[in-house]
Amino acid sequence: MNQGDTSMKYQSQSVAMPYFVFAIVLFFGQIAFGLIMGLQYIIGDFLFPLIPFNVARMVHTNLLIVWLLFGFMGATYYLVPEEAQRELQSPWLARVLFWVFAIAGTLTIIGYLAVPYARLAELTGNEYFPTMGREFLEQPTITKAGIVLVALGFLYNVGMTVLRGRKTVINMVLMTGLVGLAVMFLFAFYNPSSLTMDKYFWWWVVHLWVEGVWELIMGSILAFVLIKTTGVDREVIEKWLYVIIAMALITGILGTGHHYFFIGAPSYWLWIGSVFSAFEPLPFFMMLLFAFSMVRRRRRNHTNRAATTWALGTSVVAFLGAGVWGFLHTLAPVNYYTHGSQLTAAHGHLAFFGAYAMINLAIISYAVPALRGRPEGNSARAQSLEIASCWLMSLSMLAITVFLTAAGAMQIWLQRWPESGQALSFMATQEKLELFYWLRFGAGVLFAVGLVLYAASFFVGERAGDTAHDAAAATT
Amino acid sequence: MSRAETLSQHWIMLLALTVAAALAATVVPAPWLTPAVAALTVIKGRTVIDSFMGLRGASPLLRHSVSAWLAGVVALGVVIRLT
Amino acid sequence: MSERFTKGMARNIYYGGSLFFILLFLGLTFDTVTALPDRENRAGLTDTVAEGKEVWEQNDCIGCHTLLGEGAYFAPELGNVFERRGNGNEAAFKAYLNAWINAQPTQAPGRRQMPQFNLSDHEINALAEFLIWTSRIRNNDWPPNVEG
Amino acid sequence: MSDAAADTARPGAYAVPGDLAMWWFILAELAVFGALLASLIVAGALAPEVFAAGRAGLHPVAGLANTVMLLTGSYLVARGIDAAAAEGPRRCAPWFLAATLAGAGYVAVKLGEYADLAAAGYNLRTSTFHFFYFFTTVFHLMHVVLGMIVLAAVARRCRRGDYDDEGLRAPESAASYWHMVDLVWLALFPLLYVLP
Repeated sequence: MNQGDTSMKYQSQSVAMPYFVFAIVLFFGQIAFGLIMGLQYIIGDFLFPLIPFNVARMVHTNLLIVWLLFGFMGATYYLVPEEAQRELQSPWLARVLFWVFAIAGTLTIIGYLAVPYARLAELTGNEYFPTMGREFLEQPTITKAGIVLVALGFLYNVGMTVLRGRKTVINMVLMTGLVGLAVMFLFAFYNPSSLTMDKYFWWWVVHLWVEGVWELIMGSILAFVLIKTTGVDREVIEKWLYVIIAMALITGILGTGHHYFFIGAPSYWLWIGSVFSAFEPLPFFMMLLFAFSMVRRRRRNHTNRAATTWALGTSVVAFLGAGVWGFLHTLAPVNYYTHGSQLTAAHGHLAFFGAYAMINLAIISYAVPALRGRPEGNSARAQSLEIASCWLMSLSMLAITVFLTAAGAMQIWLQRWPESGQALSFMATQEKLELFYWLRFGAGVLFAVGLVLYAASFFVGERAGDTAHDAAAATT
Repeated sequence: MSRAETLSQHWIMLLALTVAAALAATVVPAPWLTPAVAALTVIKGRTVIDSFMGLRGASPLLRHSVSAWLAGVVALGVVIRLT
Repeated sequence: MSERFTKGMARNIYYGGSLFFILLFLGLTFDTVTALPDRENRAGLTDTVAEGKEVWEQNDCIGCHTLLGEGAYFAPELGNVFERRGNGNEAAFKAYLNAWINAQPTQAPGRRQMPQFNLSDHEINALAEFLIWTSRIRNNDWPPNVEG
Repeated sequence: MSDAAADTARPGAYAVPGDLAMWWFILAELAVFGALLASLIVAGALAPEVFAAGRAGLHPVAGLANTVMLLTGSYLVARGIDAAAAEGPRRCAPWFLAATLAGAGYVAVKLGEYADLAAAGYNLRTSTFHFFYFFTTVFHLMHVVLGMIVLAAVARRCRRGDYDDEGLRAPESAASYWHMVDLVWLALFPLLYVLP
């Protein structure tokens, strides 16, 4: 795979490769379990009792989080040396941590699937330090501790590289985001017996990740890809980056309040959450303007068109998913009816895919060809396939979102809106939504096809008879 | 008249209008109070925007955006109170 | 236009703005934490309720159900299940919950299935206490109706 | 770079006082304050008795004193920019420092009000009115404090001569921010203190 070719500027950037590969492998797993859940929504006893729904969901969401983290780490290892203009502090540590994280993650997923969850809790000594059984934080306490150790080693490695190298805005913002990610995760260890306290600080992990520090990571990766593919002056890109992340934090921090409406926190959060989260689409809108204006002002036509497509795509889909679909139900009087309905699921899917899956696919699309000795990108044929996969995945995810939105609207109409007594029960409502769930499942299958095409595109054009461009790129 | 003198005059006027608004709450008959205070607020705000902020000669887009903010807030207050 | 828009100013706004909102958020958090004992009836949070929360967590109930609207959307909301199924009668609710959990899975073909968790009567009682306590949290009157 | 001439309309060549980044920020701040004030107005219309009762517990003279302090601060800042335009950035330092003193007066009055209200048992959760009173005024007060820090920092650098070669960009940006804080108070004051 890597023929010792040095198309990347620093040899140690190559540690990113296993992170990217494993991220995509986990992404496949995530989608497989997504499809299983999609079917369980329609055929309730599908795979029961082998894989109960809660297990499938745990695997689906945990794989999402872990593959995104692998992607972020790979992106960091790839871009930090180039930005800092020096080799990574310790490539050896990066390789060791890859295996530690990969094995711990795999064992955890196997644990979810192999034994009942209560048994897993017992086996891992959850009773001594209970942190399990909360949405997205289902990992056994020892896995959580492992994540912290990996994060510390990772931050040390990257932090020393940045400290001893050139401190660009992209580097510093990325570091802030990664440190924030690790610090906020510490709240995963806080699990009081008071449910409201638990939920209040649980959101410090979840919301302050996805609507806080992750936006810094996303912004800096996007800025890096745009500098590389458009050749626009760094000074201009860095100014935009500052303004975007400033808006992200200014709106996102008090925007946490939109999760405090109905969990027992004081009523004033209805006002604070509504007012500040109403502005949360703003940073995503600015990111959209940013990406398109940089590509319009590009000084060169980078031959990796696929990476540019993903960079533009992530800004559009993130704006739709996080911005538009988020705003749709962020105001307290609306959220009173939409809270915890299929509408929430619709928003979650498009936002996560647009903002965080796509930014990872963008950096992978840019970095992996370079790591494989093709700085100008994959062959034209491969890129066409990859761009097609981008459209297929984006449109099918949009379709999933639209069908879930329709399901959510109908659910609210039947189950939430009428008075007690007239309202349909939860399960009776679910039966009425079956058509939408079938449509959602169909869109999910198309999405899986898109993912297969994406992965396949990296293997297209390696055989004889490739285009001249590809042959040239392979020999440089 | 120098710019410093203009600024001083505007300052004195703003202080006078502020006291007037506070007094109005005790003197003006109830139905007229909201429009009266709203009018005073707009005059004060526009003075700050044009004179102190120095937006009189600035880009019209900027000047109108800031003025529109003031007008919007005051109009909302008047409309909601009177209906 | 671009030279009138400097990077230093953008950076200052980022640092200043973030610090500003972090401080404000911490202040509000302090106030909220002060208010919570009253809003969630902390005095009623007995050891049994705390044990019920552990039962809830150790069986990953949140992986199918929602609790106060958060969780998975595969099975009904349980923050108000005490009102829906117990009609405000604690003894009736406990009996109902015990019978329901022991009857799982229903094995009705094609229907969504809840696993058999093999909970003891003691654990089911604790879970019931936890759900009763949860239903009394003052949460701005959500959900809109009894169906959750 | 804009100078004194920016205030006398020059057809075709419009200037913006200060840094454009600062103006984006100011417009964003105004948008947030606008949403807060709109919420305040709507909440007041939904519960007029609660708001009337809450307002009756406020000290009207304190509100008046607040307004006087901020207007005076704004005036001093404007004089500072005027002086700097005529004789260079170093000249704005004393005016800016005087303005931070006016800001300090505002802070002192506000803290006194909070102490009185807290002693009387009011807090963020007493009523919808008190939430809006405390939240919007604390939010605004934090802007005042930030503005004071910015003014003091810029004044210091002006005096050191850091800006001698780059015109009035930094002082004008600081001044614009301060005026924004003043402008918001002008709208907030009648809504909280004056109108029944």
